[in-house]
Amino acid sequence: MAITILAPAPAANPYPASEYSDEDSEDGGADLERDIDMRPSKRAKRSAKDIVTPGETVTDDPQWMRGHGTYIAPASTEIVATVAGTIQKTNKLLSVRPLRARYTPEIGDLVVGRIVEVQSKRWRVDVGAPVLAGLPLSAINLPGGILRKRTETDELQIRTFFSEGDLLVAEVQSLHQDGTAGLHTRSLKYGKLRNGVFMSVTGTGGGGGVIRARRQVWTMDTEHGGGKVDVILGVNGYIWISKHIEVTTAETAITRMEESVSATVYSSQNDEIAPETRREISRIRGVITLLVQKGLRVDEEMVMRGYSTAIEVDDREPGESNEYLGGDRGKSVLNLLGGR
Amino acid sequence: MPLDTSTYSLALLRLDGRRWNELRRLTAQISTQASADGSSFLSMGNTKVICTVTGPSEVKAAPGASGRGDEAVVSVEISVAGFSGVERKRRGKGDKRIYEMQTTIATAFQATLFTHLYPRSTITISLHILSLDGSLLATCLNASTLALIDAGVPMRDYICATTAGSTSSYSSNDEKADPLLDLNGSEELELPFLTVATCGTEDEVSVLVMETRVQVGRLEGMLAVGVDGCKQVRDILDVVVRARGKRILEGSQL
Amino acid sequence: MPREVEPSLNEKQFFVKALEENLRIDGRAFDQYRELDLEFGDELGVTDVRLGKTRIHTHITAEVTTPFPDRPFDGLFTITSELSPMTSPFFEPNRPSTTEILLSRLLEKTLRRSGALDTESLCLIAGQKCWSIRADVHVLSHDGNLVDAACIGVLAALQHFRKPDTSTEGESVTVYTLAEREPVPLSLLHFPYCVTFSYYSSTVEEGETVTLLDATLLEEQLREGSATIGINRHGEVCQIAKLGGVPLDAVAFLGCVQIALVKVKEISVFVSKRLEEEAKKRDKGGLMAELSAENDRVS
Amino acid sequence: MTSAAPQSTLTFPRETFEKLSPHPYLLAHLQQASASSPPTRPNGRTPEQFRTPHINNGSLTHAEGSAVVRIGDTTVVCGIRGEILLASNVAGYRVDKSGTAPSTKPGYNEAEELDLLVPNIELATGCSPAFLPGQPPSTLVQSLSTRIYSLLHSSSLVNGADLRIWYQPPDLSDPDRMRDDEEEDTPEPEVKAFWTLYVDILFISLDGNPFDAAWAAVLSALKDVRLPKAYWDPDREMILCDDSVAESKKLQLNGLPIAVTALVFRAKEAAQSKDKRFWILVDPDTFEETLCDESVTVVVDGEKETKILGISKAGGTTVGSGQMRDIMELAAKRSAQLSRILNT
Amino acid sequence: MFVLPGEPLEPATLPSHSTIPLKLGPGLLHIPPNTITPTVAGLLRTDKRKNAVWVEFNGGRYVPTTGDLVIATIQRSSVDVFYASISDYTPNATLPQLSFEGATKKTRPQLAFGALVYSRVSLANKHMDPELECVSSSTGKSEGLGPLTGGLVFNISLGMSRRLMLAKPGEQGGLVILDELGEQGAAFEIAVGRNGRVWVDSKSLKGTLAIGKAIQDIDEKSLKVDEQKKLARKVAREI
Amino acid sequence: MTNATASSAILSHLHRADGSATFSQNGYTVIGAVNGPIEVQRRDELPVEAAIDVIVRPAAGVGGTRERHLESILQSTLRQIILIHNFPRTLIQVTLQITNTPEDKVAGSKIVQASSHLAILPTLLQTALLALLSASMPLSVIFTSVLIAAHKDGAITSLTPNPSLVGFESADSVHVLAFTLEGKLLLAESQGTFTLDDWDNILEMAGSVCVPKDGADIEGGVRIEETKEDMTTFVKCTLEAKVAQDLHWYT
Amino acid sequence: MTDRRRINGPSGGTSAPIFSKYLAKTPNELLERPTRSRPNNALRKMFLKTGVTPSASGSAYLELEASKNPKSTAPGLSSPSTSGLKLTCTVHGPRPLPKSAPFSPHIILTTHVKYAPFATRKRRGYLRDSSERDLGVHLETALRGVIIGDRWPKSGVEIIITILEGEEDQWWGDGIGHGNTAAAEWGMMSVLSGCITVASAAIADAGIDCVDVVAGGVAAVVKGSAKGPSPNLVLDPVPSEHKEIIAACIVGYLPSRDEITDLWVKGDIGHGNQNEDTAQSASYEELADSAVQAALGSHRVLIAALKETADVKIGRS
Repeated sequence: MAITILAPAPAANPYPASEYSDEDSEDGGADLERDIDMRPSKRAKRSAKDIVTPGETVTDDPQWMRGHGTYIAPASTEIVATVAGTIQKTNKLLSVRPLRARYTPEIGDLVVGRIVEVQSKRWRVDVGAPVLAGLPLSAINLPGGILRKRTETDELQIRTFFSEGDLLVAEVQSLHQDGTAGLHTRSLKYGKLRNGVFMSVTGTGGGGGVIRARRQVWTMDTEHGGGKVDVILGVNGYIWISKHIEVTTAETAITRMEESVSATVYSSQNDEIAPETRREISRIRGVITLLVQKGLRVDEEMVMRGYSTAIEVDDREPGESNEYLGGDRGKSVLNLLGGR
Repeated sequence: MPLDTSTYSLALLRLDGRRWNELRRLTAQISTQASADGSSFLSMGNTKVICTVTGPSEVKAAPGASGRGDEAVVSVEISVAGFSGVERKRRGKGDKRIYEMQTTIATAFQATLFTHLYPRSTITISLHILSLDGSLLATCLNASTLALIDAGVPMRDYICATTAGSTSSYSSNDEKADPLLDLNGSEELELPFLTVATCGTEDEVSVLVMETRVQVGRLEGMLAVGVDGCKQVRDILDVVVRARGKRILEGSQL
Repeated sequence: MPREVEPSLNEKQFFVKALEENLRIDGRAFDQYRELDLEFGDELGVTDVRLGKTRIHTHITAEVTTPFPDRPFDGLFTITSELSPMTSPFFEPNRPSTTEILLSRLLEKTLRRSGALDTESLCLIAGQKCWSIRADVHVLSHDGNLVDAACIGVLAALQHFRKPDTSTEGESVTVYTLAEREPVPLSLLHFPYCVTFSYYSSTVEEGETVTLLDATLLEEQLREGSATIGINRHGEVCQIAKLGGVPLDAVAFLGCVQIALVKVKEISVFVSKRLEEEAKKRDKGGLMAELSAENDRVS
Repeated sequence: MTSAAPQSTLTFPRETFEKLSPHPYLLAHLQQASASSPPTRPNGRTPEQFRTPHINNGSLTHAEGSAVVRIGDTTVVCGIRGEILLASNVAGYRVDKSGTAPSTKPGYNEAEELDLLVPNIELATGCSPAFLPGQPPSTLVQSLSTRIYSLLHSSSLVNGADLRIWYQPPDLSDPDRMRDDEEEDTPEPEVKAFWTLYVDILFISLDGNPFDAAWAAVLSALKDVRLPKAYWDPDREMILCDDSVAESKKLQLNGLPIAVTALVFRAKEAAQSKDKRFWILVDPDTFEETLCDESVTVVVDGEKETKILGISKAGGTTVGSGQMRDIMELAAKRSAQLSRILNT
Repeated sequence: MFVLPGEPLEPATLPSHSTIPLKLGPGLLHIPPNTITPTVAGLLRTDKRKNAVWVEFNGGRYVPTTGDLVIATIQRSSVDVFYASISDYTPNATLPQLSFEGATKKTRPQLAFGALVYSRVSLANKHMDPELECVSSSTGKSEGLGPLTGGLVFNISLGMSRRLMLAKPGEQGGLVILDELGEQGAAFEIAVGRNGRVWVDSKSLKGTLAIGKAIQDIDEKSLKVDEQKKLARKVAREI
Repeated sequence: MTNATASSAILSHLHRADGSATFSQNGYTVIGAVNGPIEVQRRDELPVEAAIDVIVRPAAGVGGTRERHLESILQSTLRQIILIHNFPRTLIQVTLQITNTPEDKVAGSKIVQASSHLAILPTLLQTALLALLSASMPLSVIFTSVLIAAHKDGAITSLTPNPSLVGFESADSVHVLAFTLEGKLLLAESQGTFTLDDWDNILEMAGSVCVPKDGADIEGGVRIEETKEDMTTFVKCTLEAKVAQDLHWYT
Repeated sequence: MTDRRRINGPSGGTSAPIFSKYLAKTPNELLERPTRSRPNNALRKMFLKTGVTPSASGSAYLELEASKNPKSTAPGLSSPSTSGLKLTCTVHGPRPLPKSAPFSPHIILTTHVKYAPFATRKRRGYLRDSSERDLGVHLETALRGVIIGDRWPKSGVEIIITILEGEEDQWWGDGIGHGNTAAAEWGMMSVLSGCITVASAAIADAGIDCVDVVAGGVAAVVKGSAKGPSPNLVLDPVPSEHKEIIAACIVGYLPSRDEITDLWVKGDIGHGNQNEDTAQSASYEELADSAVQAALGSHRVLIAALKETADVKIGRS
């Protein structure tokens, strides 16, 4: 479903800003010597521009239907927020989008996951959701073509495909009523992950972190002889950045491709990765870390912009290239980003 | 050491210079630990607590916990740092006081969180007590509320807690005993007090714990002050949450 | 450890409907206790409390030990309560369940922290020797409301108990056998009993809360909140424990405290009545013991 | 391995047979008794044949008494440490001699009342794959320790007097007061402290019959105990010891009780029917223990006509008066054999 | 005749039928070649015609037996079976989701945690967890089996269950309460499980409670017929 | 307190247990509960028979090694009479709570590690049996047990069944014996000093206390309890009463 | 605090006997104190025997003779005398891990070291204390690399060492009166080295494939005695023989591959410390090297012992 982020407006603030935006309360600390009698007036009906917090009445107008992040107080028509976040109105549906929350799977999501348990006919995968996702043996490409029927032997050697700790990229195929997601990797885009680094930016929200975008996966050319690098932004906030491996150009004939699914697809062996590539990979990782720290959106555009800025900053400095993006370098990168 | 309450009756000021209905300095931060789903650092006076929330996520439920799994189970772990008190002492896992606090916090939130949205999962609240100076349970409850909001777990309303005491010990039956708000460590040692937590702005009492003897007549006053204190706490926490939200919204736009 | 049995759907639904019709499954009024019965064992300091089908056996014992270094003038008073598989296979020895821990905590707070037993009177030689009074609470049958029942059991047992007489000269303490000297009662400062309230809200529509006293096991399994109030008949509240659960209006809660006071007065009367009866029964034995003690002294 | 496995019944090697169906395996061995050859157990012994014991004393430096006992593949080390318990630290300790004092009641056992003997068995030493470290003491261990504990006391093997540490206060009453004092009273000697013996029994290797081995080790270690002379130093107000061997003394043990354990092995079908086919196997090994329910342990003291110091039989109904007599005879033999070794 | 476990039974006490082999009922153990001893304390009963002998006793824990009707509680459900508890702290019995009247792959009953089902034990042996069915394998009809909605379950002794399920409780079991209630015109539904559970439903909660309690009282206080009648009248009046 | 040696028993009085019994004798009172066959934990599951779990809980203080020892004695005894092969992979749980011990007129004796475990053993055994019968647990046979104290007086050894506490503590040797219904010796625990001949006498006396002289008058449950009554008859009467109560309706 | 699973001593608490003689401020050392009679580079006599526990898959027993003072009139009493080192080790496995355990591609090695209550002058408790756990960890690191783990997936092996008699940390006469009761745990070094050697033997006895036979060795720098005042380097030090130990080093060593699996140095040599004899004070390298020398020494004994048992086995079959 389409998500429209409303333009921000300063939250109504009962106290002088100076009191909580001073040094010793960097990220959102409040620090108050307050006169006891001073009371915030009970907030009246709020405009959608503001942040609502749990227990706060969003509206008592019966025309609205309650959506996520709200509930209707007993014996009333009041719709009350259950999370801290921004109000969101789609038609007559009124919901509150949390500032920050765990990933909730939706069908079609591209996710990066980690195998945590191997069962006889399926794997259980951590995708950062409230419950583990399931990947049935029947939902993966078996060596020797998809059309092949899965056999007892496959079940016996299930660990040869995925075993504990393996990382994979997959798509959410189904959702059970209890919230369990069913995954599949029946496409060349999906499968086991090698040749790269994993990072998790889960729990970010309110527009920050990974968001459902046009493209979650792309290949980028890197500077300093890094060569091509693949970036996979799992909708669930798990991210995989890896050296790009040339496959005979895709799209041409998927079917033939998939027949030629070989055991190598399930190999856990890394290929040779040049130091340059490694450096650029970690530079991209650094960029994303920066974005997340600042609560920024993480999508293709931001990453690319961030990366080029990082390169800029790096080139400005004399001497051997350095992918480290902490401290001042980080700041300057962000400034440049903000400058645009 | 007997606490000299005589000075109070004169100046109507407590040892730490507060008036009867004053909270101690309450400071709080959210999202202090990036790795956790939700986290907070909260201090009421010199009682300081770090809270991190993990989940809702699928983990092995503790034995005995009703494993029916049609709703999320709230589990709480409290660890008291050896250096938190005046003299260093280790609190083992077996400490029943701690266990009681854990159950209290767990059941309090079990009742106010929308746990039925997360079947078969567990919400783990871990509290690390860095410094101890009274109102421990209250501080833990407040910290948990913030961390849970930070984790985006739906709840009916804030659970806010504070302590309330009475200036005269149970033995002396004088009528002009005043209630006190938010006791510090030394006051807790001397005076009868209770810990009260309310859910929301109405006087809905979610937690009420008292471990000292007090005349039944004095209870009402203490409770009233406590409940009022919870309201004050709620306003402060609310500001913290909004401030955080504002920052995030600003941040995500470029 | 097998999982504890949970009430069936039908029981839940029926129970809720019943509440709406002001009905309890066992037909009691909401604020009515089950039949309370208190018996004493052959030994001193042994009580057997029956509250409906809940049955608790309490056993007091005394031993001479060394006091804690940080409290040299106080004797020791410990209450242990362990639920055995006798009550339900769900309870395993040496693996305390939540029920158990909360039970012992509540007893601890109501009886020990509130100073019901005068521990200073247990001191024999400061910092060296003192009495250690120990109350073992055995739950024989668990049909709800263990706390209230256990509290009655322990308090009654403490009043029933007699500890051996002692004499101290200098550093040496002499503990006299029951034959030598008539044992002496413990000194109790006040008698706090517990009253436990169970709350049900979401079951009843429109949020108002139903309050039950002396809940059975089934009612406990279905409740959404509870509060235990420890209070003595002089209206001194010794302990309140509303450990989470459904929120409850503050004023309504104060109401509960008043009810508790009434109930506790009833309980106190009952217990002292039974103690008197018991005392009469024992009187003969007591006399004889005294006589024999006399003889010992002359001889 | 003297007896050949009955080829008739089994077509696969004896080891496999043993693993697959242990009960018939043992049965097969015992059944092939003939006039010429008595029945033999898989371990090559006859049912009433014991394993030869080896005992070695005083090998441990830090123990007042110690012994290593090896019976077949069961090896036990027992170390006894003496520590001092001050009378003032005994909570309920009573000095008065009045006729009603607890100490005067019949059957009063000071060592027992004051816990002066503290035996503990440790099996979690890797002595057998069944007991690995890390877990709390198993029920078996606790049960064994208790049996040792109660046997130590019920046999009153250790003389309580040996454990007392006396102090004779100097006579301070000045001479001139003496004469108007009718009975001139030298102050009575008082007990200032007691020796407490920590008896720790470690199994190095376990192949059945732990109790007999453990008890033999305890006995042998007790015989080996040598306590230094201890006295009350009024100036320092503490108990001191003298390190001269001459001053030190050994314990006076009452008798030399020997524990003998036997198992009853019954033919399977006998379990159901009232069939009487059974064998009594003395000094069993682990393999046999897994196959027998009923066990009998007797403790006898062989000097002159054999005294019995304990019987414990449980787990079956086979052994009655008659069988008990047989076992007693065997026990008497064993006791003679062991005491010979112990006394050398 | 009263017997204790292990007591020898004189052959005289056993029925001796020329043709039919001797049938051993519950509470007896046959030790080859020809010893029969009781295994529980109870009354030794014989049936000359069927040449059967058994021990009549009450109490203890229900042990599933094929063909018994029981009231089970659904614990959880997997792909195609429910897991239901017949008695507390024992392994769950399996109840195929398709063994309900008219159940198909498409239309299978949805039973939540804690739902009650009136079912028949279709398989029981000491080496396997029991299996249940809510439909007659022969007729395919439910025959009164299936989910029990509303009402309330009451725990009673196994003996009481047996009495309630006798063909003619009146004569054989000295149990008249139900008939009496019927005569008094009390309308109610009742389902008796061999596993010591009885389910009662009636128009009013009060009624349900009253009837359930009545049955429990008769069991616990072991009321005689006339007392039962009195009780029945009282209950009927309440309803 | 009055006539402490007389035995008394109550059956099936705990509502949640499958079977229960309270048994008093010699001033000892034990409450027993039986649950089973129930689900057993993986680690102590037995493939072809029921696991039997006996728990003994002292009246005062936490159980120690002594209780564990008592438990293992009871366990190995009950295994013999319960038809464990009828319930493979299950658990039969026997919990025994000691509620009363004879009043020790001599104070100051220890609570923990109280000396001999024998005094209480017969009461525990008997309670366990009654609880099992109350639970209608299938048994191959029943047993009865007795405590006997032997006092040596020169050449003569005097035997007292069910001695008082003083009698017990002053005895030269004490013996617990249990016999099956057929009079077979099921359990024997003896402490102290004695001879084989003593033991034979003890065996004989114990037999007479536990099992009626000749199996013939086993019907004799009807006659009301006298002091000279043997244990078997006691058990029989107790059970007969219960069964009559349970099956009062039976025609 | 009573342990309900064991038989407990008097609740009043007991204390180890104190010997009047040694309360005197200057203990008569010349008579009592054991002295090192061996040359610095000589090891104590080591007795090593495998197969002491038939019920285990592998086992071994190791003993180092106690050092007596030649002049001392051997005090027959236990308490005032110094002990040697007595260790037993059993190996159980490799055997399948319990069902509950998570999947493991290689063998899981667990080590467990425990002092017997009577193993040291101060009576030991029944629960493992920190030093015992330390020993366990060190032993584990010393052995992990030696066993070829991936031959046994999903299986585990337990190595259990019981210390019947432990090395002393100092001459006990020094302990009393002089107040310096808290001497560094020098004894632990020899104990650990012993553990490694005996475990190695037991593993070999169990027939578990290893890359090489690991052996333990200790060396120490000790304060100069009456004769040579300079601190000198000794192999296989016996703490009670030296008034002061400056530093000690223990290694687990694989001779055939010249690799060290575990290295642990205690104490401070301090380069250029204020001692009159900076020149001679050994360097850490030297210390480690001599520890390796010691290891080589015990390796020889180890091999000999294994050969012996091997021959016996062959002889049997």
